[in-house]
Amino acid sequence: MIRTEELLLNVGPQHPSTHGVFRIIVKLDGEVITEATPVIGYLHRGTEKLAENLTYTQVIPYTDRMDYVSAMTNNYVLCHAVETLMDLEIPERAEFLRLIVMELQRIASHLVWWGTYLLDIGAMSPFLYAFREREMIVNMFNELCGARLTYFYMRVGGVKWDAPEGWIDKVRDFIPYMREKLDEYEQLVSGNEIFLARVKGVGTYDAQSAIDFGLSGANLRSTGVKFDLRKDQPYSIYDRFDFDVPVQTAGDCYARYLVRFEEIKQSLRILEQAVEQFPEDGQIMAKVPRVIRPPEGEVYTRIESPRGEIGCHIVSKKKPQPYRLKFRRPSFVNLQILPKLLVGETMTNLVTILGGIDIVLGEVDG
Amino acid sequence: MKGIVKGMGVTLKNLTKKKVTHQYPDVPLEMPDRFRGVQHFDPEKCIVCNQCMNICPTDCIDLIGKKNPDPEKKGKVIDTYDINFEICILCDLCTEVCPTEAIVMTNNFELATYSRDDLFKNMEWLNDNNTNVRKENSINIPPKKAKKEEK
Amino acid sequence: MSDQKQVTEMDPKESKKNIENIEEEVTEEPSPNQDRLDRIVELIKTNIAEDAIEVAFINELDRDLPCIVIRSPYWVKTAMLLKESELLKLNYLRNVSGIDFETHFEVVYYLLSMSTGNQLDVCIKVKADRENPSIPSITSVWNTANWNEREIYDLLGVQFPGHPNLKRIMMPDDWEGHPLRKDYEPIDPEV
Amino acid sequence: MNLLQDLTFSSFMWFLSGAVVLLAVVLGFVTYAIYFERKVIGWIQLRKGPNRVGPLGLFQTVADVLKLLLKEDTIPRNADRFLFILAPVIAFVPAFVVLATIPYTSLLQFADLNVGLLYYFALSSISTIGILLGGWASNNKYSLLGGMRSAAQMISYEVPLVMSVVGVVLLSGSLSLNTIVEGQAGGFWQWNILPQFVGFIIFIIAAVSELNRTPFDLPEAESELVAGYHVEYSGFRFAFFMLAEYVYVYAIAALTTVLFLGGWHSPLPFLDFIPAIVWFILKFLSIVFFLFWIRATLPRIRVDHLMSLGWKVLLPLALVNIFVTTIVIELIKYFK
Repeated sequence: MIRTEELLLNVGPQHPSTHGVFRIIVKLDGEVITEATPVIGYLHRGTEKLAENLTYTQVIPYTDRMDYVSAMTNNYVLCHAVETLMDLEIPERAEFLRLIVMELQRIASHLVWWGTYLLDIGAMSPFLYAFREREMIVNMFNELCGARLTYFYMRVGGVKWDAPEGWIDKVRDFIPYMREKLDEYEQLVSGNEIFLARVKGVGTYDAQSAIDFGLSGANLRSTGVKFDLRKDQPYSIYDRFDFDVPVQTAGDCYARYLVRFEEIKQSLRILEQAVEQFPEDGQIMAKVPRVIRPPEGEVYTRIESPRGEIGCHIVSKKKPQPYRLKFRRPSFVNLQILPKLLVGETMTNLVTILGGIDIVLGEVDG
Repeated sequence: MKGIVKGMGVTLKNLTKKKVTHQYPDVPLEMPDRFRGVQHFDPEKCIVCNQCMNICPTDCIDLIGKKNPDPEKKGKVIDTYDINFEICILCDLCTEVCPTEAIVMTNNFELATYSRDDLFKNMEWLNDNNTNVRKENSINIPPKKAKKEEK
Repeated sequence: MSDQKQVTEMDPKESKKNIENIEEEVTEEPSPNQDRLDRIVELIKTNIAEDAIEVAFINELDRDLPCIVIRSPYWVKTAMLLKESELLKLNYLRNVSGIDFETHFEVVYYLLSMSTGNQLDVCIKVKADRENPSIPSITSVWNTANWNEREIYDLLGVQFPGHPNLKRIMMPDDWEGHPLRKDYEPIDPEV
Repeated sequence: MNLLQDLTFSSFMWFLSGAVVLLAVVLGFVTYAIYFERKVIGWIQLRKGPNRVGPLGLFQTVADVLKLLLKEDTIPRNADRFLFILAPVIAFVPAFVVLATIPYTSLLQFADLNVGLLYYFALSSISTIGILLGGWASNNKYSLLGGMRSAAQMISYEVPLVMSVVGVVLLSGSLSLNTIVEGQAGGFWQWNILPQFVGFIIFIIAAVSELNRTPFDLPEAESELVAGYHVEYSGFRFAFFMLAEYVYVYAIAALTTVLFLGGWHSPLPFLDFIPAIVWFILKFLSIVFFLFWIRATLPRIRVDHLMSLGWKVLLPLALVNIFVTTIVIELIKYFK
């Protein structure tokens, strides 16, 4: 008599494919998952609590550490929220610098995603190739603001540093280089039959459930919902640039892959225009009082981070410190759909689906 | 099969390409001027205004001032100045607020030690850390002036 | 140039979609969203109850965002209405925040419509008293609320009756207290 | 062959020293195969590869092995001790034993069995039992999954592997590896790879799968099962598994050379002045390089795809290949 039992497997918190300290308890029937329970909080640093005792400027370096793969957009969302509260007008040159670093950051972040995703799927080399290109962006950031990961570049009212001499030219040169490399990536991976078999039709959900679960970014756009905050609720100076919002309709891992891949190309397009229109001269900081005391009130700003809609909700009591600071962290929200997707899939697909959602644990746990 | 063959071609091409890695500890890494490394502290310049201590988001700076030993001069001089690099995040805010550039960033970044105790750096250590000091230092430079320097 | 820019910054979607005529001086004129707010208030009042709404106002600091404070007993029904009504179709819950105001708790929901095209936000607030705070869960309406409510329960201690799995999410299960409360004192200050 | 017939003490010593020499050669190969693999993959990934220990990092593997030998030997408390210890041995021994039948040149061969090919396949599948045992005995869920995958993979791929070489056997009319090579003399157009191209492709795919290497490294898939069947192994027991894997790389590369690439024969007759062993090594190394190359390029295949590929594509193809080969051979015979 054969006795079969369900296997309770504890994937993580230390596991090569959970992209950090994420734990998911799966019940396995053979290799098929019958139940999945995510457990998070291993990286919870209490940013929101810490922020209540810090001034707005002091909070910005903490946001670097939330989504550490895309620190620039985190910087921006906080600054943008405070600026909205204070009704500040940002100098043109600062806006351009912000936009350029944010788009570079989007490319860098998607490159990290691309590399690690293929590493999850089992291909080693793409990771190294992606990091070669990311390294160039990181070096540019290093030159601009003196750090390679936690940039702390933006301030309320502008940016800390002006672009050093020749920096804009470096960005300009990077665009055709990156385009060429994207072609290489496409040849290396996008047509690979093994890869396609791994991602097509895996982790499918429809637009209805994507909206219901509050997904954003590529996770939402892969289901055919054409919603990109840069276009639909523009912030910064995105309305001046011409770019498309890539959309796929299949809603599977491959669709998400294609959306992100296309987003890199669109970011390059934006960069191309931004570099051309970059103002010759100008201030990089608005006139901001030394102690930032936004008026009493409440604001919620949201921008399109590489992972989706990152939001910042500030409750201000006219003090230098925020009364309550809450971040809408896209990875945290996007991850909620995971248990639903995993049921009935194999262990192998767990890795593919989790990688496809593109989470950063620093952001999930806040 | 076609996709696989294409991919194989890409990797084969890369086999002979120039390598991009650094021989790191053998060949030191050159950081750009703005790089935020371990601070250099100059006790001579410090006026004990406590701004760096107050702005520090992680409270990693501890300083104590004393009365100026020279009775003719007013104000305070620095007595002890410690930075705890266990929690310092090298965010640059202390150098940004410093009115006299007594604390400045350097390009030195190697902080790894075998003991956490070694990460407490006192005034002497910070004063001796005077190589690769950053040239362009404070946001207090008025933007217009900064622009001129750039050009 | 600068004038025009200010307008785009103030209310980009307005200028783009041309729903309303652009008001340059928002502070003096009634807000462009006032009439939208009135419509929502009207809808809730007719369909739910006359006293479902505590107060409704325009948050001028936040790009004239319509804000409605709902009394918590009516919240689930109102949520269903907001999501289902043909007029609004607020099917996307973008953010849930919990705030400790020391006198009371407030949970703020930012809603958005993905299907009606005029993607305008609405902000809904629900209050809970300081002793024994409790707000009905809306996980059954928007799945997004699931983890967000857990997070608020974990960090602020607001109960969400009706939630399928109201457990701590960030802190360990045996953690004492709710860290984001203003009067929170850690048991061991070193941790 | 005389050695086998009368086993005296001196012939036994010869025999033993031969085995020791082979072991030394194999260990030397494994040492530098690992080095070579890391270098090749490093180069492909725009890195330099190992370059610290010794000149050009040549002693890197030696240092690694030393480290493994010095490491604490841990056995999980709830593991099945006996099987846990036995598993690496079972995995390694067949890997070494199969090498006996490989003909390097017409003279250099340890045992010319007339069922050499059969011997190879029969023994090599025993290694999978070692992997399965190791996965089960560790009492770890990841390694259990790895072991299960390994067993499933072995069953699905052993069949097409054997079927794919039947065509070669039909062509040369023998199971002896030596005879198979002899049949491919006289230039590259005589090599089995041309008439048996389909067989060759199936053989390569199935062989990589048998090796448990990327893209078929499911039993140890590090991004899913952490390290699969050898999660709990450390120190020299882990080294044994590694050793077994690389010895199989050696064996499969040698076997491919023998079966499809004409063994020690030169590709063009006028190149015959180059010693036979050089040709063998060249062909052998290009196969080894190919294995490393695909490891650096391809993503991992999925378990269910692996099964369907094995049963639904490779096996029918192999059968068709046998069928067509037989018909062609018979037709040629008929018209001669």
